[in-house]
Amino acid sequence: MNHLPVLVVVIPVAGAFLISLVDTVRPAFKSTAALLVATAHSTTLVAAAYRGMTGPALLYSVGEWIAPVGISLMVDSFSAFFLLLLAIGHLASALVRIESGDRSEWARKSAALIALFFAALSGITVTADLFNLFIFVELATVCSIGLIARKRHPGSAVAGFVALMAATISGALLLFAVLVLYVATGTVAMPLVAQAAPDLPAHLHGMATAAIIVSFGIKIGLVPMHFWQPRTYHAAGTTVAAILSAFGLKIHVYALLRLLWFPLQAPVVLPGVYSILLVMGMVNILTGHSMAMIERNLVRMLAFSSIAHVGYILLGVAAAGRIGGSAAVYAVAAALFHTGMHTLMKSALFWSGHRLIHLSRSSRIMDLGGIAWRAPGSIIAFSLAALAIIGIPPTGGFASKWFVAMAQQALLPVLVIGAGTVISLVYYGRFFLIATRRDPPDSFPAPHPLSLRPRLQTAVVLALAVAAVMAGTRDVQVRSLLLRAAEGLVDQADFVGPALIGRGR
Amino acid sequence: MNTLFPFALAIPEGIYFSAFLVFLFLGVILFLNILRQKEGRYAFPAAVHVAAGVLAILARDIMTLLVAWEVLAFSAFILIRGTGTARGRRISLRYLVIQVTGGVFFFFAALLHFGETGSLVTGILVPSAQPFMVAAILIKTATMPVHFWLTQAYPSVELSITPLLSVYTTKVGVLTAAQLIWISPAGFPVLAWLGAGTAVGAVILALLQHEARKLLSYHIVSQVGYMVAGIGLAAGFSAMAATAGMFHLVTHTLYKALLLLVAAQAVHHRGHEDLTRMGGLGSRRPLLLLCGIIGAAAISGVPFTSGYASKYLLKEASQAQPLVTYLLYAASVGTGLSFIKFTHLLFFNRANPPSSDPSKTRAPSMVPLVLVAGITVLIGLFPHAVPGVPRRAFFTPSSLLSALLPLAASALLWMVLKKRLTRPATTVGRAGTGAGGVHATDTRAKPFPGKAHAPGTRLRRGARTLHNLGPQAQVLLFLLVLAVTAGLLWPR
Amino acid sequence: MESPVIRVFLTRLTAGFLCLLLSLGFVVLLLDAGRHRAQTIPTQMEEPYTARSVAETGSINVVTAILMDYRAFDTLGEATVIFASVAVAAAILGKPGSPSNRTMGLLSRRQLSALLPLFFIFPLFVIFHGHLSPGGGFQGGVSLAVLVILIHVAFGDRFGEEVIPHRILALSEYGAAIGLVGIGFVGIFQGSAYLANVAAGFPRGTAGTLASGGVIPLLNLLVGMKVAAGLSSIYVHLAGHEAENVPEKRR
Amino acid sequence: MALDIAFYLILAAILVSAFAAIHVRGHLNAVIILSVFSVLTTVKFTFLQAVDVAMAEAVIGAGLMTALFVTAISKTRKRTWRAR
Repeated sequence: MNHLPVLVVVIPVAGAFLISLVDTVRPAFKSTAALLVATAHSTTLVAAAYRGMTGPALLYSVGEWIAPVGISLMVDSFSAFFLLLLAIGHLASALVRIESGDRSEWARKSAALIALFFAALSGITVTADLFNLFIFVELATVCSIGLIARKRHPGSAVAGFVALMAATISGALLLFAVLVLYVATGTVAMPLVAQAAPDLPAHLHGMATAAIIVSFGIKIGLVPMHFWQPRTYHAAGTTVAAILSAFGLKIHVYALLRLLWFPLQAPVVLPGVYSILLVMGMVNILTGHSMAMIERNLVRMLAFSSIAHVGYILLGVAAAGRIGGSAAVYAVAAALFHTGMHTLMKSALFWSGHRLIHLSRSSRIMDLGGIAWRAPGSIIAFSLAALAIIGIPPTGGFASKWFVAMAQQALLPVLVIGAGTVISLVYYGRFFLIATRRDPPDSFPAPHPLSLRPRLQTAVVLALAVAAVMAGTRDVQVRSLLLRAAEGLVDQADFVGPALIGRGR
Repeated sequence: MNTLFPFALAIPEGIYFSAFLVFLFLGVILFLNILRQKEGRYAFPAAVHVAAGVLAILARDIMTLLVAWEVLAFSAFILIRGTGTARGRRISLRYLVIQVTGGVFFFFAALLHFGETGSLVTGILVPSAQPFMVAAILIKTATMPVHFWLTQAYPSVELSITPLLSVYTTKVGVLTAAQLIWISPAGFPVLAWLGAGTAVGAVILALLQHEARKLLSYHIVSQVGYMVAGIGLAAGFSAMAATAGMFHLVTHTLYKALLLLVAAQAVHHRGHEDLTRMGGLGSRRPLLLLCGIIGAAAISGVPFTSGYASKYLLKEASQAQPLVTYLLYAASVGTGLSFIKFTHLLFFNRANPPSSDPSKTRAPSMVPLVLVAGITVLIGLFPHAVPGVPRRAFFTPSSLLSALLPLAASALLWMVLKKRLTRPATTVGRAGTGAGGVHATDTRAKPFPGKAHAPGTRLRRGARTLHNLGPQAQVLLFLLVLAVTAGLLWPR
Repeated sequence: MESPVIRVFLTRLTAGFLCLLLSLGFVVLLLDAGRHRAQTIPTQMEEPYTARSVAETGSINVVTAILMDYRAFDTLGEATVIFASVAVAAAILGKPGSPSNRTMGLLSRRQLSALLPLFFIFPLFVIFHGHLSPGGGFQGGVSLAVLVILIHVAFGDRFGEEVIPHRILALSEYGAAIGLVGIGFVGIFQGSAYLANVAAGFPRGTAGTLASGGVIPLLNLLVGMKVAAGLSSIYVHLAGHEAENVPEKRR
Repeated sequence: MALDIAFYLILAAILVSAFAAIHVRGHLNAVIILSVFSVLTTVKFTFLQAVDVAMAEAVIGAGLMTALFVTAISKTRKRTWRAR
């Protein structure tokens, strides 16, 4: 039996405990431990992703208990794609967050919390069990609240509380959906629920779907439910906001897609849900971009941009659901392309923004005038990532937008995509102009004494930004990967059927 | 599926080859000119700008062309924002936004074309993609309703940058139009009409200008109008028109760069741009005078200059649409008038002789001017030497006459309007920049009515306040969305 | 922050009404779902558990069998959630400092010091008999944590810190957690799956005796340790927290 | 029969205590009533023969949560005791 699916979760969990242990016994080695854990986890993730991409889907029964009684995990090509993103994320965030001597309790705990957060995200990605999914979603929530609520940061307690309220409602709704599905089908194993889903009464199916959409909609910031996000990211600070927005959010997108396609069988049973997602996607793009345009704070601006880019992903997803059949593979691949690109671009933006904010000790855009000349590496990475996220050819951001637009059946979403491009150009261009101002204020405040390693951080950020730019010119190679991943979601021949039930010990 | 970015490049043929040569030549010359000016920080964006311009003409697929468009826009953005003033930054951002809007239209067109044909090789676009492409072209070529980005940006940059900017952006738009567009809804040459209208309208506005580079910028708009008219006429009316438009691109790119270089020298000496407060340069700097006259003659279409040849071809091609021809004639009259004014004010006006002795200018600064002027003269004398120009008898009596008539009209008008046109700007006010500009009061003193009443402020504040919702209201919203979603998904 | 319009709707009445409506909707839907299952699936889902658990796991208590064997991965996740919330509490509240020395009255303290050893019997019983009688690691662990809190409240935080230092609490939590994760690997090394019990070669024992159920008692012990240590260190952080951020407002 | 009546009485008491916990003045009172709610729920679970859950509810709901809440409230320095 291949143990990769479970190792992907267990290694970072053990790692988080280990980091805490090291921190208690020998605090000096905490960063090393965190880096080691991240490396081990990323290696495992890459191995699992490789296995999931190349071979048939990998099934795992924890404790050798087969599906109805035990918990099953699975890695197929679809989850493999997200495992790849997580591999990038954990390693990069560990590298970026190597600190020098911050002894505050938050700084001490955050390393373990990040490892746990990535463990939870990996768990969400590999699990094939609804209740197990719920537990990992909750674990991710708790960790993110801890990362958000920094001590002694004005407003962070309130922001943490707001995020907690949102997460509570989200968790309750997810639990409710799982409960309805469990009571109606008698199982929480995704393949078995998927088998029973077409026979469910329409109203039960619809309510479970609605609860799941709202639950994950809160997490990923669908428009009327996005209010908590900018405030939260602002309070969380840039390094954490990058982790939340670039990686946490994407995994929740994964969970939404997986639930819709797999246990709920929505493309067959409830195609109407994709029209809702289409409208939500367009509203997200317009709201996110226009709010980012009038925003005066860099972090909040990036947060609103995240909200907008969830809209692009949703447009691809909605197109996939509305086409149905094998043509949906292309649309899902487009959505995945944008997901991956946004992960790279947004983490690069947040982390390079971190350096700028750190130097000027303020995240207000007006206070960042002329800061670029003090951190040229960061501003180069920021500009590259901004070019990609605006969608300037030949960057990866352009290619992904291109494919999302290609997947649309109507003209209106395409127009919305175009409008979004122009609006995002306005606010990124404005920030660039202010940051590269030739007449900087006489003296910047002295930077905060505690700093992350600037050179390492700049190198990581530059690598991410260059990857985001280069992905556009390598679209053939990227696309074969994406199509393989999309097939994993759309053709579930590996799972629907007696895959899990019939296998004896 | 094909690859999205094949990056197919090829050396073009025919008249496009001469355009390629001109792009290359002017790119090198003007880049060296910028380097010579010790504007080191412009070196990188200028090099990128030149490379993008050359890439645009080498591109054999739509995506590469779009890449060239965007790289041109962004490098020009960097060049424009280099002035560093608040106004410069505002203008540069406006420039970038309008350029990328054009790029987005291009994106739509490419998307539709790709969706129908599955190919991105350069060629006439599918009909559904054409309107978007036309919108993109109109923006890129600064055709009349959307010309403002050009006339705002070009005069406000450093003196050595303006010639470089004038070479590529609008010309690449014309190139793209020539390769991708073939539009004439119901037999009506939309682009030809828009181009000819722009040629006339921009000349009228140019006549009202008093700042050297602003005047020349309006002439760019006008001259690009000629080219757009030629491209528009190509659609089913005259196959030669596209070639004529491209030939005009070649000649115009050269003489406009020359004129801008001349203007840069003059402005550099006087330290300001106001033409009415210049003059007397002619006797002090004969070489500059010569270059200026060559440029002015070329743009006015004086026989045996390069502008004459290309305008002759254009008018020849527009025979099928006589009204377009008349509009182009009218524009010629205006152009001639405008450049009589330009030359007069710059070189011959005795009212304001230069205070310092300009003869001490170092010779190298004149090298690019002489080179470009020489080529302009050569093209004018031997138009057939240009690759891709069709075999025509350029210098028949009737064609010479048809070129001289508008010039005579210009000269006549100059006699009548001389006083009015050369009146110092201070008494005229900022006439000509827009409607109602005739008031003598300085309208720049208070450009905005004040921040509190700026439009949209209330909306912005409202939107910001909305995003500070407390947790309870948010929970209420979550439940509301749940109810709505559930209602939509409830089986009927 | 909120506009007055919203505030009007946020009265307690509306909130209560909404809650009532929501819970009614949930209940109705769940009942409906149950009815649907009763019609379509004749056999009960729980049957495999109730029929097989004793034979397969050696644990008399079916709930523990599910928690610690069939779905032990969930339990691992839950234990991790507790670990995460301890870390969050620590991150938000900061280092436990300046323990207060307020104690209960003398009489209470005397009584407690006599009774306290007896109090420990219950949680230990619950933990060790998790596979035989109701209860298990979670419940026993929480009871232990409550006892730690009782010591703190009754004898003062300083005494509590002396008896059970925070460092020891933290270390035992991490140790138990690492042990919990590590035991899972036994299954992998034995050629079975992660967190496998009998399949990994743990002795099933005679059902009904203390030494039965394979690895279940061990898991119970570790979970109990971890939960107890985790929850009581949350209390220690909370009790030691100085409320410096609260603005003073006296009337 | 008597047991049934007792069961329904407990259910009613749970409802009453839940409402009381929301509407009572003062956080401390609310916390204490919440622990009463937990105890009643424990009894209910025992009636339903879910002893495991009952035990968990008793120690977590009535024991641990009350202790943590009271500690938290005592840390807020009397500010919110009589507000509302």
